This record gives sequence, structure tokens and C-alpha cells, in this order.
Amino acid sequence: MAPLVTYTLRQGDRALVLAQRLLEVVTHAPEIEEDMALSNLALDLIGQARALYTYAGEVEGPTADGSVRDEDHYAYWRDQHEFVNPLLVELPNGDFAQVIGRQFLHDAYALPYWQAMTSSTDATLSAVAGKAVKETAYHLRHSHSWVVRLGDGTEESHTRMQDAIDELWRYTGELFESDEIEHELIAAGVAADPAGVREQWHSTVEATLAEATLDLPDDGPMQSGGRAGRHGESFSYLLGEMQVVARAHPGATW
Amino acid sequence: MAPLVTYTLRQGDRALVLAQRLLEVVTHAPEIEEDMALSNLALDLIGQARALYTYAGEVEGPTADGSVRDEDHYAYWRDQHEFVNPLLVELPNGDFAQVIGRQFLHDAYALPYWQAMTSSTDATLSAVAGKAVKETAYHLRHSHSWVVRLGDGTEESHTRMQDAIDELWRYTGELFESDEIEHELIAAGVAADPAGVREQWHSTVEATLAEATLDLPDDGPMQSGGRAGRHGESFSYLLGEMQVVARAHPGATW
Amino acid sequence: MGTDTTALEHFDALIDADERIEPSDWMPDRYRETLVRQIAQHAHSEIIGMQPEGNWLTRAPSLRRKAILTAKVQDEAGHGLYLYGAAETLGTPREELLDRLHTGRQKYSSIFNYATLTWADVGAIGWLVDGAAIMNQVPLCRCSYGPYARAMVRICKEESFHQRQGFQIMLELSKGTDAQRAMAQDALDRWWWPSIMMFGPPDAESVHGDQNMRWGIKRFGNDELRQKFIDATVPQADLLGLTIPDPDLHLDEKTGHYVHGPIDWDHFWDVIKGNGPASRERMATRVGAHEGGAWVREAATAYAAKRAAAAGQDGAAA
Amino acid sequence: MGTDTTALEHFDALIDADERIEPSDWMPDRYRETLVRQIAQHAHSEIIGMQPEGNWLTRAPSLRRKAILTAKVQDEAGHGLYLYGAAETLGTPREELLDRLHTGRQKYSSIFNYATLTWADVGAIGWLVDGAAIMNQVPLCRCSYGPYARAMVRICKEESFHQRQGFQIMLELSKGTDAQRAMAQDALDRWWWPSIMMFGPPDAESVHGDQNMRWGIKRFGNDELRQKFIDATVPQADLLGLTIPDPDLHLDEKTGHYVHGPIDWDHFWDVIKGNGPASRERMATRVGAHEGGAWVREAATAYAAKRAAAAGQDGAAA
Repeated sequence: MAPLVTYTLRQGDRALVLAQRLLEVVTHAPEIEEDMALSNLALDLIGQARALYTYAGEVEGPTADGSVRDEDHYAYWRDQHEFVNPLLVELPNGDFAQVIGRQFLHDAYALPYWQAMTSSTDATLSAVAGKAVKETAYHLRHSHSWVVRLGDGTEESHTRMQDAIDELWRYTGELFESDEIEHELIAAGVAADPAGVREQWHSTVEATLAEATLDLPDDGPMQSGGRAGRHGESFSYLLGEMQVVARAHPGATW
Repeated sequence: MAPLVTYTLRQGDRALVLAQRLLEVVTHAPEIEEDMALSNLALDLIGQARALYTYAGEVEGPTADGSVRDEDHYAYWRDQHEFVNPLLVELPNGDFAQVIGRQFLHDAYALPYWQAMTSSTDATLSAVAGKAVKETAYHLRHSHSWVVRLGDGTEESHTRMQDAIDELWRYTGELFESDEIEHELIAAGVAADPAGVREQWHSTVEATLAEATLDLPDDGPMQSGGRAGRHGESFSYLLGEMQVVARAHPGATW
Repeated sequence: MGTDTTALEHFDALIDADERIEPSDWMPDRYRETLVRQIAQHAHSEIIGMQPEGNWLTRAPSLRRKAILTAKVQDEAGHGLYLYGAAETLGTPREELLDRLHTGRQKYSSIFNYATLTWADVGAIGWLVDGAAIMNQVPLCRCSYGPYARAMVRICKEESFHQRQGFQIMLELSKGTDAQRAMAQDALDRWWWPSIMMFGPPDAESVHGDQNMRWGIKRFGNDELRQKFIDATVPQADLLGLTIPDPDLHLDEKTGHYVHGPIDWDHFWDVIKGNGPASRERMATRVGAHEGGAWVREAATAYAAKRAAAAGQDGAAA
Repeated sequence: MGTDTTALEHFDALIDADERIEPSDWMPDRYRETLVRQIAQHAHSEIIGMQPEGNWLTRAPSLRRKAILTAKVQDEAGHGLYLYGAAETLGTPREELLDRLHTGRQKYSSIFNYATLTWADVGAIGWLVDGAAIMNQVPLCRCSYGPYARAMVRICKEESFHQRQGFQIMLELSKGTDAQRAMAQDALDRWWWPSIMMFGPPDAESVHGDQNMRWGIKRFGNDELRQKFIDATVPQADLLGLTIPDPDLHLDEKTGHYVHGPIDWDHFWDVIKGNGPASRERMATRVGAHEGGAWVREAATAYAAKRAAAAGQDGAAA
């Protein structure tokens, strides 16, 4: 598979898998405004995934029968090992602090990522980035606010928020990994350089945690594998659920 | 579908769906002995389901291509509306009191049911009953003991156990329903008469709840529909999970 | 304004002139109570109504349908918030209204006590349930109480979009594979009667009808709205090639209206009383979310208080 | 028995004669501590080991496989209980041992910190992990400590059955569809290296080896067992038509043994330290079950106390 396809799918999968976890929370959020906010987040992420999957299909080009793989092919007809999202976004939902923590650590990465990608030499990715930057700015504002409220709220919320950040930290390293697949794309100006993104991510995270009266975790060993198709045990359940109806009706349109 | 097939599937589905719920609890039980007990329960129920599904396939007879439907056809290749278990056994797992409550109310039905079925004029069902009676006697002893321990344990366990029984009660009526499908089978001595089973069920339940210092709920409106293929919202998730691997590999053997 | 009598005369005059009553206007206690209850129960319905469709968000079979359904559920949350806002203008805060929902003192539309068993149910809900809701709600856009009428205008606009999307789902299914067509027919079989029950019992048996009519809270009778809905929907079912599960349903050539079979009102009252297939689950999810989220709301309140205190000190120091 | 010296002489004599030490025998403190730790960690391994396979109980793709896997997981629970029982004969109650597991003071076999990603992993675990475990455990059937040796005899019998079942799963997959064969190969790719690491680091680096050998707690060195396992397993992989993911693996014609490539011992120590793919999840599930079930165990205790009190009163009254 061409590096550009894998790279594009990594971003698309990151968005879709995160959206899927958020959709599980809808009707279970602590207040109606959060049901709205999380579904809005999910809607934006689904939109990003659709654009990226469509592009991946175009880059992969026609299959044996002449058709081009569409967005639904990537969402519903790939298997576990073909999904290349980072592990962070597939983590099962815990309490609201964990949901917000995951979102914040993600958004603090996604904003500088998409900002950098507005300068991508790939016109399609750059266009996707243009829209995603606006959306992600809102997402980050929302998740940042909640991290601060929970970190500097009550003793209980502070503990839960700190625990969440501490548990999630080991999944953040993977966001900034790069491999041979990405090196040539970075060199060609197609892909954002993770090092630059990481700097901004760290700066945002450090400032927010400080404002939230939370401790910044030390970097320890990082979990990895999602970007190479090696997921955690919860992922096959997520995928099974997401794909069950589509796969029960091969060839059907909806 | 011949009444005997539907009737047999009702018992098979009752066993398999209950086993599936129990398997979800394994490694999450309050003590290792319960992980063992619940997996043992599940194993017995799976065995009953296998015998009943095999029989249903024989009674249904060869399909268009001459093959007979096997146990895996019924477990993995039927859809939601074709499963005809009572709603009680498909209820999602709650706390341990709910798991035990569901088990007890089921076992108190299943023992007199299988005892009556040892006299079935259908030789296969009677043979299945012979084995099931022994197993179910152990199951009932186990669930009865836990109802008593939890009912007459601590204040917390008493409350949880009472809440569980109260919530589950509305699902017990369906166990004793009969319809046209069953009337002729009852008349022919194939099927146990639910009225007689209900009497013994009620007697067991009344005695156990009393011993457990729990209140016997009043009969209110009863939930129904499972035996006609109309399930609750959690059932499609249960089925999706149970069937996902088999359905991903049509025609494969394992 | 002088005496209560003058206030009542003024109120009646507004009503008679089909003008809007606003929050600052005097209004009879019964008018206020009736509206709080009706608006709140409408809001509760939007919130609870997120659940049956929310049940299919993770499993929507195409990304486009997933997006559309997500937007719909999000809209429903928004509708709930508008309506709680409208009810709050009558003096009762949202927290109190939610408490009445959680303790069963206020209800929500019984239609949401049914289970969504397949993807086709999502289509059926959009087509039939939103269709019936629109029938009920369009007249409320001219409700006498201003904030409610204006909320309804916004809601009706979005809801007709939802209804079209639901019908689109059904159309795709009915033109699709045998399995898809069967799924659509099965959903119609299960949602038809509950949907026509949404208009409530026959007018002859309705309790509050007259007073609410006089106050411009209710514009049309139950039977009239039900008939309107059935007349609009039967041709849509024909277009879909699906069969409405009413063997007595037929067109009365003389009146031009569809005559339907007997409605099982015992079942209707049974579900109202809390015995619907998903009644317990709807409340358990709602109350569970609320109680489970208490620590979050407490944190938000505590944080806001800290910020206010800090601002107060800053103000004092400045 | 006279002095400690005589007791030690008696102990050493039993050891030298390859006879069993029983609970009532005197034993050096270090011998007791070493055994408690080893037996307990073996028990913990059985209990934690239920999780990776338990992960596929609900999704087993045939009823026969579902039943076999359920029986296997049940056996593992049983093994854990036998082993806690054996450890308890040395004076430490199960509750204390579980507490050491839950707080990280005692460990469990690192192999269970890997994730089971597909159905084929269930086959790979039975084939490779149980296979390696059997290599480690058969010698323990002649361990000097009686209760441990006897527990191991029971366990080994059941575990060889499990290993055969695991191999059967792999055989069916490798003879099956392309997708099944790919699933089997992928599972082998992920489980091979962790399985051969189950024998522990090279003997040259092992800390406690010598003393444990002298006490009949350990019979063979790590490298020897690892070699034995690889020699047995490579032909099995050939039979399955699967490729072991070691490009350096080859048969040394002279010795008749398979030579393997370098093992990533850094990764091994990293996982031991708690950074395995599923390390956090294994502990979270175990501790979660234990803490979540506290109210149940308290109830059982309270009930037993009530019954005992009632029996005491009955006895007094009689």
C-alpha cells in the first residue's frame, strides 16, 4: 500500500475511531449540553474521516473490477489489522474525566497537526486541514475548559482528572511516532513533521494542566502499535459493533 | 416452522442466551469459586443448547440442498427475530445480585420444567431432560444458596438482592406463557404443561425468598415477546458479539 | 395594571385576538401550570427521544447515515434545551423539571417506550414518529404563549428535515435487497399503531381538551390530527411498497379519508403506566446519566464559584 | 526433633533422597518463602491467564469450541484454587496472597500481558503458551514440596489436554480458508517470541537458579527447557504449514537441536516491569473484580456468622 494511502488512513481512522467512542457516550453524558457537544465533536470527526477515506480511495486507484474504494469500504469492510489509528483514540470510555482527558490530549495534538497540514504540498490534505483546523479549535476549547473545570473543581473531580491523565499518558507518545512510511512524506512536505507538532502539543498540555492544578506526568514507556494495525483487546469489539449491520447486508446501499 | 421445532428452539435459545450472559461475567466474579461456578453453569447450558439445536435440525429435516441444519446453524446463522428465548435470560448483566437473581428465577423454573419433560412422549426431549434435571438441580442449589446469603447477609446485599428480584419479576410471567404452538404439543404429551411448572416454581421462589428475608413481589404487568422473536434493545448487541467471528468466515469450519 | 380582574380581561383579550402571551404578562395560574407541564413534557420527550435513535449511532451502516443520525440526535438535545428554556420563562428552573421527570411526576411521549430493534426502526421513527410529532407540533407554532410558539417554529423546521431523512431511509430499504425490504416492513409493523396512538385517546375521552383549546394551547382535536396523519401517510406507505399492518384500513370514497381499524387503547394506557417494552430502560439511562454525572456538575459549579470569588477579589483589589 | 541443626539435617536428608517435604515438616525459612512466592505466582498466573482466553468466550465461532474454551477457563480457575491451597499449607492465607498480587508485590507470568486479538490467538495460546507451561511444569511434578508436586500432577494432566485442543484449533485454521490460514500465521507471529521468553532469561543471568536446584524446586535450567520446547514445537509448526517468525531459526545437523535467533531481552524486562500491551488491563480487571465483589464476600461472611451464631444458640438450648 502506497505510503500516502497509509498516511491518509491513519488520520481517517484516528477520526472515525474517536468519533465511535464519543457516540457511545451520547445519552449518558453528565448534562444535556455535553450530549450535544460530544455529538457535535463526533459529527466533525466523521466528516474528516469521510473526506480522508474518499481521498485514500482515489489515491489507491481502481480495484480489479474498475471501481474505486469509497468511504464505506474503509469504514465497514476492512479488518482489525488494517485499521491504523493510534491507540489513544480506541481506548474504552471510562468516566467523564477519562473521556475528556482522552479528548483533550487528542485535540491538543490535532490542532497543531491540522495547522501544519494546511501547508501540506498535497492539495487535498491541505484542503481537509483548512476545514479541520476550524473544527479542532472549537474541540480544543471545549476539552481544555473541561480539563480545567474538573482539575480545579472539587477534590473528587481533581482526583478523577489526575488519574485519567496519568493513565492516558502512556498512549500519547504514539501520536508523534514516525516511521519509514512517513519519512518520505515529511521530506516531500506532504506530511507534517511530528517533532514540531509535539512541541506545540506539549506546550498546550503543560499550560492547561497547570491551569487545572494538575501534575504533568513524567514520560515513561509508551504504548504503541495502533498505527501498525496492532490494537488493544477492546478494538475488535468496537469494530464488530460498528460494522455489524453493513456486513450483514453485503452489496446493499443505505 | 413446525411447532415442535419452535418449541425445541425456545428451550435451546433459553439455554444458549443465558450461557452467553454468564460467560460475560467470567473473570469479573466476586471470587474465583464463582468464576468456576458460572463457567460450569454456562458449560451445562451450552450442552443443553447443542443437544436441542441438533434435534431441531433433525426435525426440520433436510434443506433444499439436502443437508440438515446443525447446531451451529441455529447459533450463528439465525437473525434476531428468529431467536425465541424468553426475555428473562437475555437481560444485560447488572451487579452480582442481578446475575444471581436472574439465575435463581430461571433455575427454579428450569428444574420442574426438565423434571416434567423426563416424561415427555418425545424420546429425544425426554433424554435431554434426563441429563438436564441433574445439572439443573446443582444450578438451583447454587443460585438458591446465593439468594439466601445475599438476602440475609448485610444491609447492602439485602437491598441489592431485593432490588434485583423486584426488577426481574416482570420477566417471570413469560416463562409460563403458552400459545397455539404449544397447546397441541402439551395435549400430545410432548411439552410440559406450564401451569404445573409454575406451581412448583412459585413454591420454590416463595420459600427461598422467605428464607432469604426478602419480600415476594406482587404480580404486576409482565413483559413478553421474546418467545415470539421480539427482544429488548440489548439483544442485538449480544447476538452481534456472539456471531461476529463465525459470520466473518462463511463456510469455514473451526 | 389594576386588579386581577383587569389583568384577566387583558389576558383574555390577548387570547381572543390570537396574540402572544409573553413571560412578563399576567396569566392565570392554571394557564401557567398547564404550559409548564406541557412544555416540560415536550422537552423531556426530546431528551428521552434521543435514546431509541441513539441506540443505532454506533451501528449505522454507512458513514453518511451515521452523520445524519448523529446530527438528528444532536438536534433533539438542542430542542430539549430550547424547550426547557421556554418552560423556565414560566418560573420553573430546568433542574426542578428534570427532577419531576426522574421521579415520574412528569412524563414524556410514550412512543419512546418502544424498542428500536433494527436499523429500519431508525427510518420508521423518522418517517412515522417525527411525522406524527410534526402534525402535533405545527399548530403549536401558533400557540398563545410566545416563547413556546417561537421554540416550536425552530423545532418544526428541523423536524421536517428529520422526517424526510427517515423516509429516505425507508425508501432505500424498500428498493433494496429482500432482507432490507423485510426489515423495513417489520419496522412498519411494529411502529404503525404506536405512532397513531401518539395523538392520544379519542376526543370524547380526553380530559383537558376544551380549556386548552380556549387558551390557544391546543388547536385541533386528537382525532382530527390523527386522521390528518393517516391520510398523509398511507400514500407514502404505498409509495414505499410497504403494507400498513391494519387489515381494516381502507379509503372511504365518500369522505376521501382513510378509515382505520380499532386501536388497542388498553395497550396505550398500559404503556402510559410504565409497562412499555423499553420504559424501564429509558428512565434507567436518563436517571443513571444524571446521577452518574453529579460529580461533574458539582465540579463545574465549584470551579465557577472559585472564578467568581477570584473575580470579586480582583474587583475589590482594583 | 531436637535442635535446629538436627531439623536441617533431616530436611537435607529428605531433599537428597528425593523425598517429599510435607507441611508438618520443618523447613528453612528461605525454602518456605521461596515456595510461597513461586506457588502463589503460579496461582496468580492461572487466574490472570483466564483473561486473555476469557476474552473470546462470547465470540467462539462454534458451539463445540465455545464449550471447550469454557471448560478450559474453568479448569484454570480450578488450578488457581489448588495452588492457593498448596501455598496456604505453607502458612499464608489466600487473601494475603491475592493482596500481594493486587498491590504488585507478587507477579504472574508475563505471557498473560499480551493481548488476544483474534480467535487464532486462542489456538496459539493453547499450543504455545500451554506447551511452554507444560515444559516448565512437568519437572515440578517431582518438586520436593509435596502439596505443590501433587497439585502439579493434577494440573499437568489437564494442561496437556488444553494444549492438544489449542493445537487442534491451529490445525483447523491452517487447513481452512485463506483468511483462516492468515489468522493462524498472524497469531503465531505475535505469540512465538513471548512464548519462548516464558522460560526466563539465559541461565547465566538467572539469580536464584542454584539454590532452587539444590532444593528440588527447580530441576532444569531455563535454556535447557527452552531448547526442549523449541525442538518439540518447530516440527509442529511445519505440520501446520506455518512459518515461525525467526529468520535465523535452523536445525543444527550436528546436535540435532534447532538454533534460534537473538531474543529481545530488553522487551522481556520491559514487559516484566509492567509495560506489556495488556498489563494494565489484566490488573484492572482482577482488582476491579475483587474490589467490586467486596460487598458480596462481606455478605457471605455475615450470613455465615449469623448461621454460626444460630447454631451456637441451638447447641446451647439443646
